[in-house]
Amino acid sequence: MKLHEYQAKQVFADAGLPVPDSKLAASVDEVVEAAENVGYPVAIKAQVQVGGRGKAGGIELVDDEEEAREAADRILGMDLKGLHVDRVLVEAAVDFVNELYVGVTMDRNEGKPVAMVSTKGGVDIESVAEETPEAISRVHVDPSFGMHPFQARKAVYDAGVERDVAMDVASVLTTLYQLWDDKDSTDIEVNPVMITSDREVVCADAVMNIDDDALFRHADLQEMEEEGDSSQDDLEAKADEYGFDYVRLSGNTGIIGNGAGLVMTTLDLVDYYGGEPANFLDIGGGAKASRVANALDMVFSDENVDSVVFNIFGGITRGDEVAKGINEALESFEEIPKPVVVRLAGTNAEEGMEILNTDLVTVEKTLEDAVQRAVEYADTEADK
Amino acid sequence: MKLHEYQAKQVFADAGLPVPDSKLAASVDEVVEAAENVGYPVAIKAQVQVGGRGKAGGIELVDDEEEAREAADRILGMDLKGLHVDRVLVEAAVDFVNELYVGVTMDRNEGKPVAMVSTKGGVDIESVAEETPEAISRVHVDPSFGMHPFQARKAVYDAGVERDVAMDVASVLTTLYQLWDDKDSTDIEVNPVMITSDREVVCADAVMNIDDDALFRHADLQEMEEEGDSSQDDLEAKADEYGFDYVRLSGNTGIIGNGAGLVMTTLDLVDYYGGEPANFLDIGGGAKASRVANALDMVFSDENVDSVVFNIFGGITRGDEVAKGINEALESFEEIPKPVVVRLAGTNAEEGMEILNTDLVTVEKTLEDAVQRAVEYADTEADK
Amino acid sequence: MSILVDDDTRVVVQGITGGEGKFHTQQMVDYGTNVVAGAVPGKGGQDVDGIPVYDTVSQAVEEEEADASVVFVPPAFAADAMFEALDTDLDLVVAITEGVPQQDMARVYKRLSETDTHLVGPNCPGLITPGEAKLGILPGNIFSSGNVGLVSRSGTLTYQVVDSLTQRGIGQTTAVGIGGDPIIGTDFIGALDLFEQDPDTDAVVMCGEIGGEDEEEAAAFIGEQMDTPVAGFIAGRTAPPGKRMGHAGAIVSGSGTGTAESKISALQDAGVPVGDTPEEVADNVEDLL
Amino acid sequence: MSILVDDDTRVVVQGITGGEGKFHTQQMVDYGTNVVAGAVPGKGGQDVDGIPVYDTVSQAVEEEEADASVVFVPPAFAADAMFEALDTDLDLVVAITEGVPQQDMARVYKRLSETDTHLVGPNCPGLITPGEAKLGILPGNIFSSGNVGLVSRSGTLTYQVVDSLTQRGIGQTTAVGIGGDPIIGTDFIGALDLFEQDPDTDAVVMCGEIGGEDEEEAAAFIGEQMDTPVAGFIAGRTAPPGKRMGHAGAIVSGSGTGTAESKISALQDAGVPVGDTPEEVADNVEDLL
Repeated sequence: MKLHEYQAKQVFADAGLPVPDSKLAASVDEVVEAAENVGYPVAIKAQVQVGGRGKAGGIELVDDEEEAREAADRILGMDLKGLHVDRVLVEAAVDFVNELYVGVTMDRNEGKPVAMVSTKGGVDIESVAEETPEAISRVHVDPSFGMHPFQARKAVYDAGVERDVAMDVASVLTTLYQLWDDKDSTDIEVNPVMITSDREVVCADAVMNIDDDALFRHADLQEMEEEGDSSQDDLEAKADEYGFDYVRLSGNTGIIGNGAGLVMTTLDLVDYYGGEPANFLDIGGGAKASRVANALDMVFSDENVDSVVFNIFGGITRGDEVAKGINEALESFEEIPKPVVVRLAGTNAEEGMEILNTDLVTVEKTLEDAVQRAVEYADTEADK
Repeated sequence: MKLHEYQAKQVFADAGLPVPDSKLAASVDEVVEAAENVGYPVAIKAQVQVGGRGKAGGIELVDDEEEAREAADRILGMDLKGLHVDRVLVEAAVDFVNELYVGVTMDRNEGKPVAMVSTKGGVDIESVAEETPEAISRVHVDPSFGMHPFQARKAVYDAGVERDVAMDVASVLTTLYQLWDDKDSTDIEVNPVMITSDREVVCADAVMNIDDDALFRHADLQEMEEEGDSSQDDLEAKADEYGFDYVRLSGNTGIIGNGAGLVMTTLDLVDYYGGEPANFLDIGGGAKASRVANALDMVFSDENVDSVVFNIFGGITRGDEVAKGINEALESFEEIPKPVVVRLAGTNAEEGMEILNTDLVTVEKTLEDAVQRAVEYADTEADK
Repeated sequence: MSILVDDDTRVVVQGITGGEGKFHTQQMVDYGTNVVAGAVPGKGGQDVDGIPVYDTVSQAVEEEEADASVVFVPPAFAADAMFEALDTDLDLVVAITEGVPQQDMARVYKRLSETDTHLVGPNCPGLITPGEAKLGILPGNIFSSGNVGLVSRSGTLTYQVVDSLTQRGIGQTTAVGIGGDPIIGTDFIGALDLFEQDPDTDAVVMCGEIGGEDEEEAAAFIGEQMDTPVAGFIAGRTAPPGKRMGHAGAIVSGSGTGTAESKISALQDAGVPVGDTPEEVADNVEDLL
Repeated sequence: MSILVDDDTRVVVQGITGGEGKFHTQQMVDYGTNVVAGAVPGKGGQDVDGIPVYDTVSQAVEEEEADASVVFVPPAFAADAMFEALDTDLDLVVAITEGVPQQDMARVYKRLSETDTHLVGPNCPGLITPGEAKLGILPGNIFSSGNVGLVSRSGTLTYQVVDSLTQRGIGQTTAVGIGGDPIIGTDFIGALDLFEQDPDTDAVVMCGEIGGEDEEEAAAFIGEQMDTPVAGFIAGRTAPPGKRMGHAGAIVSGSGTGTAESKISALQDAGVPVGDTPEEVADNVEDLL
């Protein structure tokens, strides 16, 4: 789960981090009211979850009401990298002389959180990491101890943060680590942390991702998730509702399978045999008939899809349940929307084959054959 | 710092531990009022910090007002192992069928906290530890991780706590550990944890000691310390005020020195040469003249003292400061109350010797001589 | 021979009284696994199909001399179950549970480094030594005893590859599903090292996927320290950068490492043939033997 | 020869700009100790009497190749300072600070077990190799170079015993004040082991006190693993049970161990003569040499 900037800022403010005054607004009038409350100049920032909002025109700095109206009118309702902007954050502009990067993430190779500080803030940190890795100081934290105060200082001093603000930046990092830890965050970062001309330290942006597997212990964040979902794509919203791991892609061969590795392999084979995957959809382990039916419903909802390959290797997932689900879903149609190729193997695959209504689907015995057949169908359908 | 029972019970209640209803009372009328509030039967418990209050008559169970008045009248104002009882806790009596022991302390040999549970609660746990050590289950906790839930369960199941109350007892232990950790406790224990006939778990007693070195980060506990000091002995109160490590003993040779090991050695030598130490008083490292004067004042305040040996080996403590302090203290008397023997060595000992007013004290060059002389003086004085 | 588990392995099942725990215990027993105890707080003294249940893992270990555990405990309690297992002197802990919070696992991982125990998982199908024992949820019937070791980050992909092997008459010493989570116990190198030391393993199949740098590190290990030949497979060649696909691990960061290309070329540089399809992997194994 | 410190030891002082830190740094330098750096957050770039100050210990270690640190940091920050020191690859950390909270030390102690660093203290006078270097607050002038090692839980008691030795012309290889707190780094056994390995130490004086079981354990170590003779002293024979005397350590629990009797008889059983007075200890050392 990725928090919106306005949500993350709220979490930050509650933790005592220095964030600029701000207000959420959903209309031009609300923007003007918020701007007056906060005090000009303000930044008007589109609340959609994509990187590079600024470059894409989703952030504007305005000095007065006229400019605010103009900017609000332009940003509200705009399409930002495929997402609809329906809310903006109106935030007091910060008069800064310096921009830093401060963040905490999980280093999966070390199995430990890592805190990072760089004086090259305000720009894409991935580019900094690639071009001048030495410009980012990194401190690994032992999760059994948590971050020691000296580690925050070390990260800050090693990054070369100026001494007069170093302890304040270390304090921001300490709090960020605490939030990362308390909120089961996977990544938390502020880019930029601004140093003002008065040598104040301000968190001007706020990125906070939460471990979905840990959401069960954070009622407050669950609420935020529900409230923040407005700008999600329809199919993704549906996948969330059904509880699928789903990614929409640009091709026309729909793919359903069990287990991330096997589904990815199916995608790879579609590509290998000259097709183009329309999606990644993992129904997970031990799926019952209804879940299988939901998966078919999802894939058929994608208008790009010209054929579907259903690849199940049963472990805890049982072939008979899968077959039942396929029958259920397809029998509800007067006409099958798109051709479906099924390959069942593993637990209860034979039982599944006996149940499966082979009038409605094409059955293949091997994964390779099933994928080739689906690609073939997709080509034929696309030519129609 | 040792919390009074009523203070520890408050801390427990705030942490959500199950404690009986109770009220503090300082007069017979208050006891009766409290008992009515809490509901009979109640236990009336003297709030003094000694072990074995019950056996010494400091706890009484009463069923009605008449009994309550009688008990309150007897207990309030009584002398309990040398301490004056001026407050009692009036607490709802618990109808129990079983008594357990649950505690957390620091195992200094392991450098780790250890949680302990025993089904032999309600009696002196030290005796249990000596006679049937297997009746106490012990689980060491890694302080970097804190106590894992499984460790609380393990301690409880290994102790043989009945299964129907085991998880509740484990939960008490988990909370006790959390308090131990949060409050910088050195020892926390409940003896007994009572199991009622309804299979409820109740913390019937509460012992909680706090690390004096960590009090600086616990404003709430500092307040309790000030409020709870009423039943302290006069000399100990004075020592607290001066910030000395002081223990009053039963002999007549007063002892002042710097450093616990050296002071203990001085005590041992007094004993070795046939005398009896009147006290342990460590002025600590780097003491200034005024602190030295205070130490002399303390020892003279003890009417058992017949002579004083002042033994300083200077490291950070400077002999000249010590000499100044001794002069200051003794010059304020018209007549020196008791003979004082001084031995100065180490840093600035020679300078000290030059300053020291040898009309007022006896100087010895070695520790052994100084102690022997002080014992001799004490004997002479005692014979007077 | 085999790695990690065999006929003699004495298994305690943590969470044996739960739905999954009960079902898969039965499956494991049916396969021939020596399940000697269960451990569920508060359920001590009961039994599940004749298997005695204890309140704590340490009691189960003491009373039944268990040397391995399988964890079927809900995600919220899985880390505690792993800590409990690691607190005894078990040789092996297999955590099946999916959805263990990442920070819980980071703490478990630290604890693991203080012990000599092998942890497999979490979020893994477990491991199997065909004909001897399986610890986990793998479908036993597709495996056959033989001389090829298998290590994989993905469950069902493992089955796919094993199926291809078995159908060609190539059996397995041991197959280990190490799990696809960002933080796991035994990783590729850990499993490869064990296979290298196993005299009966003549070749190893390693199934990786995009995300992280484990496959790259494993490639270096294979190149420098293994004599046993390895055949590779990498899932996720077509995954677009920045998209998360199922496994928390299966995310491509967009930088140099972690991509399928990076992993495949690292393996190829280490002399590992990487198949384009599961069938091609089986072909490569045939060639290596 | 000596243990832990000598002429080559390169010292960083944590808290060098504080009152105590500054004063004792001067004393250490005057004694001939090679103090190469100070470390104080926010004071990097300054110097104290020509000694360069860094913001972090790691910078001091990198820039000045320090291999030991002395901690003069107030109690509230002392544990963090120790963690910082333990995070570099120093050979030795000496924590002088008195009054470090017990729970802080328990955490430091855990961290210490993960490193190869020797920690001496906290709440200790430090250590000295006469004529070469002193790290801490011991009065240098009472020590003299020689062939007797000394380890003690108490500061001033150490001085007392050393004074007796020096006045008889018995010099010291190294004297270590390990501190009297309940949880300390190097304990008696740690120091005794180092003395046993030091070819120039011909005898060792061990000054213990009541409380804990360190002396009993040390006695067992001496009996089983030491060839170098040891002379002992135990303070607190007359301490009444249950009373706390100064050091957090100096408390007698009343049970079997921890009492002066228990410690003295354990040492005597290991062949260690235990003196009744400091002078008798010096007599015993003379006999042992």
